[in-house]
Amino acid sequence: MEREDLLSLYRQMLLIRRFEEKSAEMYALAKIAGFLHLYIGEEAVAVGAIAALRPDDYAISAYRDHGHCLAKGSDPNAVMAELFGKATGLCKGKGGSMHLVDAERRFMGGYAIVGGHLPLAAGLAFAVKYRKSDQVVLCFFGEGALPSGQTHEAFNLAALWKLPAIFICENNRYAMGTPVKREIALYGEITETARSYGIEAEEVDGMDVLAVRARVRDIVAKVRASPRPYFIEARTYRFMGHSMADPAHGHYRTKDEVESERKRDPLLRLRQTMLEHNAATEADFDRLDRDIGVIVDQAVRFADESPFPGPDELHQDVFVEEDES
Amino acid sequence: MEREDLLSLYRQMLLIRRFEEKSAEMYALAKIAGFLHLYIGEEAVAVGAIAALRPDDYAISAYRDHGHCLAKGSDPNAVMAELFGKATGLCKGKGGSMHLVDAERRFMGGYAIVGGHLPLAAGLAFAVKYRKSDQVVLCFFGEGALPSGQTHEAFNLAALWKLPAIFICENNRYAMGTPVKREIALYGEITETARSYGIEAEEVDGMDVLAVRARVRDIVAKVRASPRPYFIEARTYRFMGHSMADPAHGHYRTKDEVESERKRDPLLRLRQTMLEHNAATEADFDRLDRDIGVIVDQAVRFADESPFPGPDELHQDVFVEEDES
Amino acid sequence: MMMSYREALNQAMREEMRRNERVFLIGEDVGYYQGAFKVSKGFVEEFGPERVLDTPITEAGFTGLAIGAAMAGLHPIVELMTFNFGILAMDQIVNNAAKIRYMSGGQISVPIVIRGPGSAAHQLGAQHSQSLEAWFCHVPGLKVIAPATPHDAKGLLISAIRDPNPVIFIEAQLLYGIKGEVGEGAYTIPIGKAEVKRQGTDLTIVAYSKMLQVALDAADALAREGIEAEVVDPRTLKPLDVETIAASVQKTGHLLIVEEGWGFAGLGAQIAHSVSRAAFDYLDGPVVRVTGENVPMPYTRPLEDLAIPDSARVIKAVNRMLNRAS
Amino acid sequence: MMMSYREALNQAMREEMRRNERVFLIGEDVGYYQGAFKVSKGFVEEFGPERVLDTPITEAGFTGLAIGAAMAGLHPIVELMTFNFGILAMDQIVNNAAKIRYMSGGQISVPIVIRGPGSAAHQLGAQHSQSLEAWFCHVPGLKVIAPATPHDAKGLLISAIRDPNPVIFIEAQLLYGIKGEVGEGAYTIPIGKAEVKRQGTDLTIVAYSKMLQVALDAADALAREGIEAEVVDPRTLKPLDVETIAASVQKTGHLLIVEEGWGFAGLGAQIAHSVSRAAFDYLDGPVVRVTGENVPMPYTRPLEDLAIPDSARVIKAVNRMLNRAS
Ligand SMILES: Cc1ncc(C[n+]2csc(CCOP(=O)(O)OP(=O)(O)O)c2C)c(N)n1
Ligand SMILES: Cc1ncc(C[n+]2csc(CCOP(=O)(O)OP(=O)(O)O)c2C)c(N)n1
Ligand SMILES: [Mg+2]
Ligand SMILES: [Mg+2]
Repeated sequence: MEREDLLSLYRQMLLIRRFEEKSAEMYALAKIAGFLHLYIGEEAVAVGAIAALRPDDYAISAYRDHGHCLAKGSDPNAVMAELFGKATGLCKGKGGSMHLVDAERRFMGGYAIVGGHLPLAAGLAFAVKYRKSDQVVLCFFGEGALPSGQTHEAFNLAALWKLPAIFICENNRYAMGTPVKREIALYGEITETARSYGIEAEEVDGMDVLAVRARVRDIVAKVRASPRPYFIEARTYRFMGHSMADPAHGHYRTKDEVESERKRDPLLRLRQTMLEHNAATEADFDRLDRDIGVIVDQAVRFADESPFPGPDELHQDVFVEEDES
Repeated sequence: MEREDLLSLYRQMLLIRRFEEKSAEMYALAKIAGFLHLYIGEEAVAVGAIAALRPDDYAISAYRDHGHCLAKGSDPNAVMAELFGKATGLCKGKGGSMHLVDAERRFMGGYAIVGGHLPLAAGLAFAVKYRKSDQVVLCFFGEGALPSGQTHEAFNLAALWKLPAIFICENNRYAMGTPVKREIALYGEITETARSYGIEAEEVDGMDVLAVRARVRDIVAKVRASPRPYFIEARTYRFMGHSMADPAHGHYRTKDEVESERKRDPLLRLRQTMLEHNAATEADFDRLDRDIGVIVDQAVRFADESPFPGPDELHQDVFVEEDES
Repeated sequence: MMMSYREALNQAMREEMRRNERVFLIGEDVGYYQGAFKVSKGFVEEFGPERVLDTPITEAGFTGLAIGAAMAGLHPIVELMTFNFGILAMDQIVNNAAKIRYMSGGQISVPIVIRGPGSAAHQLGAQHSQSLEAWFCHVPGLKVIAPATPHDAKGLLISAIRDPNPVIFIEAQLLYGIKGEVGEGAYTIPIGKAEVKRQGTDLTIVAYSKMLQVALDAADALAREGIEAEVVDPRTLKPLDVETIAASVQKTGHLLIVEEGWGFAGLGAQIAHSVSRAAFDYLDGPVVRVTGENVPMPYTRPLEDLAIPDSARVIKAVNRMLNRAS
Repeated sequence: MMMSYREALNQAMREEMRRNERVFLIGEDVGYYQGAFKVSKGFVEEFGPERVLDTPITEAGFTGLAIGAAMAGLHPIVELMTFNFGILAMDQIVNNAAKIRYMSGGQISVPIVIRGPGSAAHQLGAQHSQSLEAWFCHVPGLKVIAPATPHDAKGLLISAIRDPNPVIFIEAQLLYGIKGEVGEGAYTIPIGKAEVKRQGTDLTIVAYSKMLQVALDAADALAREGIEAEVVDPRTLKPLDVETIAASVQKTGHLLIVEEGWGFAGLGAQIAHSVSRAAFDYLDGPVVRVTGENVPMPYTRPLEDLAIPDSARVIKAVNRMLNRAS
């Protein structure tokens, strides 16, 4: 059990890691275009947090959303096809990397206006409470969104109305090329931001998937029992550049910093824990590597062989046609 | 000295009080139109705070701005003429009650988008620092602006860049018909908002002009010495309705509440202090009443006798003409 | 029965909130204060604070919250105290409400109505007096409605609330008090249908919201001079009913558009273009527009009056254009 | 000398910051990161962090801050990483920058330039691909510029920085890399003057920003079919140089407008209206517009290509309109 449980966490992180490594390759081959923001290094946050959810709970995130979408259970084929802009993509190729949506799995989307999706998260939580349901909403966002006015307006509303929204700040210490200490006045204590709204808040090691899941499980239980917002600062780090347009370490951070952070790799960490506790063998990991490799290759094949949407799709989905309503 | 000093504070508060009582009359006579927001009950905040300034320091406020403008030294004739919409008004009649501006006296304006002028205040302070000057900026706003995103963005920038902006929150406990506890999640400790940006903050009794001046003097000295933002919550109360369109006590607050708050009238309070300390006699106050009465009547006469701007004014002041630049 | 525009809106929302409990009202002072302009009078009493929500002054926040609620299947009615403050919610409206359905490939829709007064009232000054319908009409994914009469207001608001898409519903402070015959019960008026408000043969005047009355007054005066103007109210600004307007122009040969907003890049320019394309060979002269002046709104009454179209300016424009054409 | 549009902008700002120390640059990653699109390369090194300010992600906040600084006499250049994010600063731009001079009766002016890339690049998706010039052009008190060539970009940016009024300066990600002949030193190009970019006799094509090249390519192809198009680039969108466009139309009798933005209520509608008014009797047919499709921008390339005007569509439109007219 314990073993299966840990393996499945590792498996999800590995899927995200390999999926994104492959999507980077596909970007280089121009199979994928636009902005592609990789989550590599931050997998423990999405996987740990979403592992604490029920399938009917909501998740929503910013544009760095592949990890959250896959962790919520979306089909890698459909996700890769979306990145390829194909008709078989999650969003028929209309959304792209920054706007993955899987409504059926309650992944309510990736959004590309920094701070803009926090009010949406409050609204999903409002709907839950309005219906007297007991779902929770996980809202992921980067620390760069903390200074944004929309973020604060969302916090105040969620706190004022006790909405079951759990705000997870993925603090990877950079907003593009700007280090956190030049983004946020009180950058050392960002949980104070939430507390100034009376929102309970805590930090968690975002490189430790078990710690993330444990804390989020706890918090989800509390929030289900008595609806209210919660704030978590997940301390993490992005191993790659801001997007494919940005080198892995621009002059805004040193190669050494990136190298030393890579030692905190969430996959390595869980792997070591498991080996130490004999929860898995090297053979297990080798098998996982092969399985995931197959899944990712298949996703690429699926995406590649899928057709592009036809021209008639251009004007579809702008409005719900009356007869649908 | 002490005596003259106190008398001048009282005189300024009385001027604002009588000026606004008169403007309410003029509104009833349709000499003034649009939205008219009276500051009656809150005079100690503007008068006390601005008394701590140098003439070259900046002040900026929201739409409830008559008090700040007069306290900064604007000519009552020009202010009343502005309310009348006359060519002799501070802004040639183009601004009106909510947009008084007196650039010469460094009153940079009243603004009618809640929260919208806080970034402007940060900008004025930025210019001061950019020029390595030692002025300070006083920014007045209602507690209703605290939840607004623009307010938070301004706080973060002011804190991050250590701008000499003193933010004075006039907490009169209502935003139109909404009591503060339904506006602000942590309504009991709003100074926490500023502290979450590392901004020093304190409360002051906004009905006590001496306390306000003392605290602001102190803070202005600190800020001049080493530029940084500061936050003051001035606890005050508006005796009249939100605007002339709103009754003195709508169903959102009780007649009793208003009556008991009126006992904290800042004018009464200073008057008592002065009498107790023999800093003034009833005769002094009678004389002041007469003097101010004359000034206000004269302002009305001036406004009434002034011409409206001519039709050619409609397209003036949209742009600076090249030759002016 | 006779009732005010305000009462008509109140009835429309009341009918729909009774009919469908997923519908709720959210905005500043819409509850205990009954709405800044008393449009939601009696709502918090009837529907309770769970469905009638007073918000802090956070237009982006509560509009975004309502959009999120709509994504989860509720039907919010957002009241903007005035559309001037809607500028603060523009990102939510344009980047989320209008685009989520498309970006998600049709997975998520956003059934929401965002309503409140647009345009100028009396002497509210530059920051509180503007008409931004052209902005909203420019954005794909939004429907835009601006009714001029109590009857249209009720029927169109009910249609808007039942519409599964985001609808911008623009009222006017100076219309709330006007009275008119209003139908009984929960009737609907189709979105996207203009109405000929006055028959005429000599020219076509297009006007909506407050400007409809200005146009009708001008038409009456012109009639006394023997000029019969046909007055068409699009009622829905987007999708625009070009057909009805073009049909009128084919009859009259002349088109005048009256709009309160700033002239440059105002909606009238699009109406002029759409109709010119549809009825070019029938136009005996260029389309003429009477618009708000291209200045921030001055506070003082004499200048404000000059900045906003009135029937005198419409009459002058009509005389000029008919002479030019004859 | 030959240089890129990016370098031309860099030179213009550099010249002005050297010339006038009240000028400063503020925006996201404009300093140490050299600008998201490297337009401010070398600035923080030359002018220091006091004059080249990296901001947090707070468009309303830092744009408002810059406006406040301008009110106190500085000359800010605000770089919006893209104009998509300018939507968040709309309240500051419209209600403060554009109105303060008027509201104060001329006491306070706001010398500020707000610049950055507008329009779509390649496959950036719906929230990052839009052209909002029509919104800005609608607002009194703002000047709006959208240069298409490196030479125009440099001369107009210098003029914008020296202009004592708020200027919206719209660039394009896909233009940054294009190269062209650019004048030496700090030359200016007058705001409000269009330029005929290609002489022709058979029809007039108006196009700006990225669409200029699309129009020129179409014109070359049409020339091979014996159709000589005159291509006019307004360069400044507001104030619009109607005179130059109308003069061309008086010669050609036909007007086609190419714009990348959404068609409905797009700027082209106003250009069409202004020119129709000025040259109605010279127009042999209705003004035709080739515009962006009225949909949120799809991510996938085949659909994105359909959503944005290209020279093929322009050529098709020209052939249609000329046949129709003959
Ligand atoms: C409102 C807004 N301004 C600017 C941008 C451009 N931008 C995209 S990502 C980004 C940095 C965001 O950093 P953070 O929130 O920490 O997320 P991370 O990329 O680190 O995951 C910026 C400035 C944007 N998308 N939205
Ligand atoms: C952004 C915005 N939203 C709504 C309004 C309408 N409005 C005008 S004053 C006001 C209440 C403001 O209360 P507060 O900030 O406490 O100032 P007070 O009137 O109490 O002095 C509201 C909601 C506005 N002017 N601006
Ligand atoms: Mg980050
Ligand atoms: Mg208040």
